[in-house]
Amino acid sequence: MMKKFINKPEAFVDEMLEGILAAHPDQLRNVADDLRCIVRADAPRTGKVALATGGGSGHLPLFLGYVGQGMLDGCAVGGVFQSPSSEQALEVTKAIDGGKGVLYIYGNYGGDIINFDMAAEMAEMEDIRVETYVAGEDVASAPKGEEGKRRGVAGIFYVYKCAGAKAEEGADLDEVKRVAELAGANVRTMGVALSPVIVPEVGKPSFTIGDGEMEIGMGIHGEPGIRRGKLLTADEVVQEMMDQIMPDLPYEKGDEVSVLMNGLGATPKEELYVAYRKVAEILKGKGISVVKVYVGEFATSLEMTGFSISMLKLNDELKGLLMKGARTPFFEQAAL
Amino acid sequence: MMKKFINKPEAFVDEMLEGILAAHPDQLRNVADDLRCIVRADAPRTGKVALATGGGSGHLPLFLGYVGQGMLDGCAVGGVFQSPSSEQALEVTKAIDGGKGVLYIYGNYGGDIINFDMAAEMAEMEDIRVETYVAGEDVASAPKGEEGKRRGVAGIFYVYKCAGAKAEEGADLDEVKRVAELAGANVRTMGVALSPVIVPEVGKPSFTIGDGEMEIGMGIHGEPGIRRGKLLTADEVVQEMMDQIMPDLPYEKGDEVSVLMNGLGATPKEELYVAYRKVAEILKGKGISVVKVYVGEFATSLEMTGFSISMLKLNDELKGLLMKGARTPFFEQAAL
Amino acid sequence: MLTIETAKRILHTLNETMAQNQDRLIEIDSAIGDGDLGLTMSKAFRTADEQMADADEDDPGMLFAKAGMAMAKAAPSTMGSLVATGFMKGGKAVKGTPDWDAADVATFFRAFADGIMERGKTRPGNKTIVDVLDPVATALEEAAGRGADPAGVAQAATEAAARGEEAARNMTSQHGKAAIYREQTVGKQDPGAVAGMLIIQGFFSVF
Amino acid sequence: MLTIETAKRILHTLNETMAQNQDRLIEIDSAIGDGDLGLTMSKAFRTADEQMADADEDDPGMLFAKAGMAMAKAAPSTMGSLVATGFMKGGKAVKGTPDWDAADVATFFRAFADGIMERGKTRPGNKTIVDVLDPVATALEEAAGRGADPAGVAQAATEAAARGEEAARNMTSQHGKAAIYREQTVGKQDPGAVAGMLIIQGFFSVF
Ligand SMILES: Nc1ncnc2c1ncn2[C@@H]1O[C@H](COP(=O)(O)OP(=O)(O)O)[C@@H](O)[C@H]1O
Ligand SMILES: Nc1ncnc2c1ncn2[C@@H]1O[C@H](COP(=O)(O)OP(=O)(O)O)[C@@H](O)[C@H]1O
Ligand SMILES: [Mg+2]
Ligand SMILES: [Mg+2]
Ligand SMILES: [Mg+2]
Ligand SMILES: [Mg+2]
Repeated sequence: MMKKFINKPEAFVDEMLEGILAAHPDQLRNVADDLRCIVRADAPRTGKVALATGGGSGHLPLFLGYVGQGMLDGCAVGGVFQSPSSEQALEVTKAIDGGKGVLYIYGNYGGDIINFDMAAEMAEMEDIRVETYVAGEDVASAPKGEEGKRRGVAGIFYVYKCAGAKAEEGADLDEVKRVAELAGANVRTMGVALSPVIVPEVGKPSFTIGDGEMEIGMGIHGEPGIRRGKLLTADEVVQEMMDQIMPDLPYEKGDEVSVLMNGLGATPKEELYVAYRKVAEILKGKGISVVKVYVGEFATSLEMTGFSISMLKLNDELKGLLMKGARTPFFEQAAL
Repeated sequence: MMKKFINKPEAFVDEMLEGILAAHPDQLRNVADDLRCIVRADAPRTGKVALATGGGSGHLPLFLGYVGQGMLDGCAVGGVFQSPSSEQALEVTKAIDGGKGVLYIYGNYGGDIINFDMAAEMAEMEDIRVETYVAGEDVASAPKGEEGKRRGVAGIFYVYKCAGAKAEEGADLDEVKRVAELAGANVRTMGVALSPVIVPEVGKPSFTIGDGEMEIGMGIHGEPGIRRGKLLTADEVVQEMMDQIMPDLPYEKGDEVSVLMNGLGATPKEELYVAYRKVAEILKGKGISVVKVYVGEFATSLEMTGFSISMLKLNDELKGLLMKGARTPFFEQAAL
Repeated sequence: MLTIETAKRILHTLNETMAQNQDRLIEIDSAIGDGDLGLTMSKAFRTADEQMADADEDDPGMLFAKAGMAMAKAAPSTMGSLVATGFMKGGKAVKGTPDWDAADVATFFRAFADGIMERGKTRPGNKTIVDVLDPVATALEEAAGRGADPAGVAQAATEAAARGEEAARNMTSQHGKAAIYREQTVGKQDPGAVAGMLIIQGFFSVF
Repeated sequence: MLTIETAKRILHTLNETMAQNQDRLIEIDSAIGDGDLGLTMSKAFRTADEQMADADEDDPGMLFAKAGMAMAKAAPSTMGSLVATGFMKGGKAVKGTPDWDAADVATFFRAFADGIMERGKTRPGNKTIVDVLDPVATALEEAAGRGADPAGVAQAATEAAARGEEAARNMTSQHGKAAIYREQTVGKQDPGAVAGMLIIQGFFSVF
């Protein structure tokens, strides 16, 4: 049974965008007469490298929610779990380019890559320099050694944050791309899900998870994970996830990290904090210090029950950029 | 079936608090050797009126989530849907008093009133001046004319925000209380729910809502609402809620308002924006202008599916206070 | 008729009473409230008994007042805090009297009932614990006035409590979670009134 | 053998083919993907047909290129964008030729297949549409080389497509959603390969 506050399922994405534009007209606008081409209200910002992203809907705040001061300049919005079109990505690119080129940052999904690559070629034809960073940090999605095959999930937040801060400082396109790569290379994520989601136009769950079951490593579209089994205690679940995350980079004694506890949609913040308690205990035990903790919804999957843990290993540069202020309709952070 | 990330149900609240304190040690600490007595890390702030709140757990960011710069100074935390004790409220009061007195702001629930009244009396015995504002703005919980009986729900956010900003300006206790009353008198809320919640220690839903059903006006503990019926479209639900909210204050042509679209726990932000689209349309049709829109989770009920709409009618003073900056672990807003 | 030993025996009896009646109170509170009353009452009185059993205290009034403070900390629900208030106010009203007579017991319960009314901002007739405690205080005052012996005092109190609980059934809830159900509460037992009756029965069972 | 009228007829036929095969493609894509392929293919080709039917254009290459652009806009899924790329690259490769011969058709599909391989960063053997299109391009080059007539060209293409689709079944998916299932995809039809075969069948059914 689909229990959602929607009107016509096929109008879901566009009505959501109308709502977002109506709520935040001071921060966002759309271009090319297309609701799905979202840019900062003050775009283009001359003299700043512009950052664009995009991807399917159903993951708020991803992707458009990070368009704003200190983070991104524009976003091409696809249907639920669907890539935006190359033309939409191109329109966003044209609207945000401030003369210093555009960096694409999006998650490692086939459809998105194809469409953004097409957009990049078209943009080059219009003399806009485009570089691309494809984010992928879900350790459950491919083994160590095959990092290039990994899905991009909540950890992309750190890539946006650090690259966005770097661009705001006036760095050139190569520098901003270097920072995106640096952040991306130092972040790892792992998720767990307890319940499926219903895509409005489909009307029924796309997969099932039994009563009392969990799936460790599930992707944000329900991609299969590492292990399905009986729902364990919060501490056991966190331990299992951390056992996968920690050795992958690896994160080691003396490291300084930022942790992102991300709710997938229906999991209460209370539970995210119960889980963080265990993360903190594990990190303390390993001699790893935590600089900044984010707890909330940063990359969701509609009403999925579950959460993910992302960790960014910091060096001085990343730390400095992470602490910079940012202001988008979905994320505000005072400069620290 | 209880699908939650918890350890022992009876440890849920304390483990959550351990997680919160571990995640935000720069912003929060506990006092009196009691995890449930939470205050700003820099409390007491000398020369500033202190604001305290409190109430049951299970509503994050309510209540402790608004402890921070520009909002509250301390919070007494109860069990899930249970009042904190008078002693906890007293300890918080003592820890935050900066010599200019303490204003209690909490929701209109019997157990909370009794315990905060007891705490206020004990505090007066220790020569701390205490004033109280009991927030209640859920139009579904009592008819017009019996406003004093109304439950306090998400609209309390506006009371915290405006009174907190006033206190930050250095106003005295009477002035801060006046602002709390002013904000409270100008806010109205109405909610709708689609699914029940499970209190961890109870282990099963405390009430049921049938497949395909909704309850308009339900409270954040599952208190009965105005009408139960077939789940309507988002536009129809919003229209029905606005038809109750608008005439109650009333909100009229030419008014300036702020709107708070609050998810109750499991409802995706996408749907909140689909709903806001209709709110914006209705307000535009009535000639009411919207100054600042908040969309997200501000007062939840664990994993309840549903949302509430709160509206604050602004005058110059409230508008100025609303636009002031704030920074808590759960809410940041740049000064506008 | 009531010394420090009696007072401790009363707290112990009340602990047992609430433990035995836990499920009954849960059931009654579930019908028009949130069902927690059985748990909060047994927790409140277990804590009071445990903390006061070895208390180095010879003033019954102070013992009851301290028991109230222990309850307030342990069980801060509506009834937990109200009953705690009752013990604190009642105890303070008879402070300094090592061996209470019938008039002292009446003073205790008058202050107990008035304290709850003040704290709960209520009066008799609103379907609460007060509809048991207020007639009990009146009956105790009357029994003390006519010079009743301890057994007579106890009988007057328990009979008044039973009548009060019975009368409360036909009232409409005006406070707390039950008030939401308004008219639907008529004819149903008030959980707080039942708890009040149990307190009176336990208290006077030691005489 | 292929003029602007033929090109429009081809687009119309492909629109019908994809509408008829919508459920079949959904089913095949559901087994190792997300099940949307039937919808995106029918949408892509319906849009192309509708927008090109009355197009004021007499160059078949340009018509196909524009059809590709229309598809890219209407159906930006993996296959929607890849097939769009194929039509754009193929069309541009034969631009300026009002009546195509067999060699032009071969050039079109070579550019079509290469364009998809470049865009998808793939090559034959990875269980994709390319495993149909690459052998089709080779077969067309061979048929053109031996001077086959239109019917012979069509037969060579459709047979190569069927063989390619068949061969793809035994491969392991390396791209997109299906790649997640790796070994489990062996023995199953590749949705993109089936869609590619349908394109070839529809395209050459007009000759
Ligand atoms: N304001 C009040 N004054 C006196 N008694 C009250 C008041 N509100 C509630 N009660 C009593 O408390 C009982 C419910 O207690 P309890 O279950 O602890 O409440 P809650 O679960 O709402 O905290 C009611 O049956 C009633 O007798
Ligand atoms: N990188 C690629 N290169 C070529 N073909 C691909 C590639 N990735 C996927 N495909 C083809 O696309 C088909 C799936 O298309 P589609 O359903 O549109 O994908 P999605 O739903 O993931 O966007 C696959 O069966 C395969 O034939
Ligand atoms: Mg109760
Ligand atoms: Mg209760
Ligand atoms: Mg697919
Ligand atoms: Mg798809």
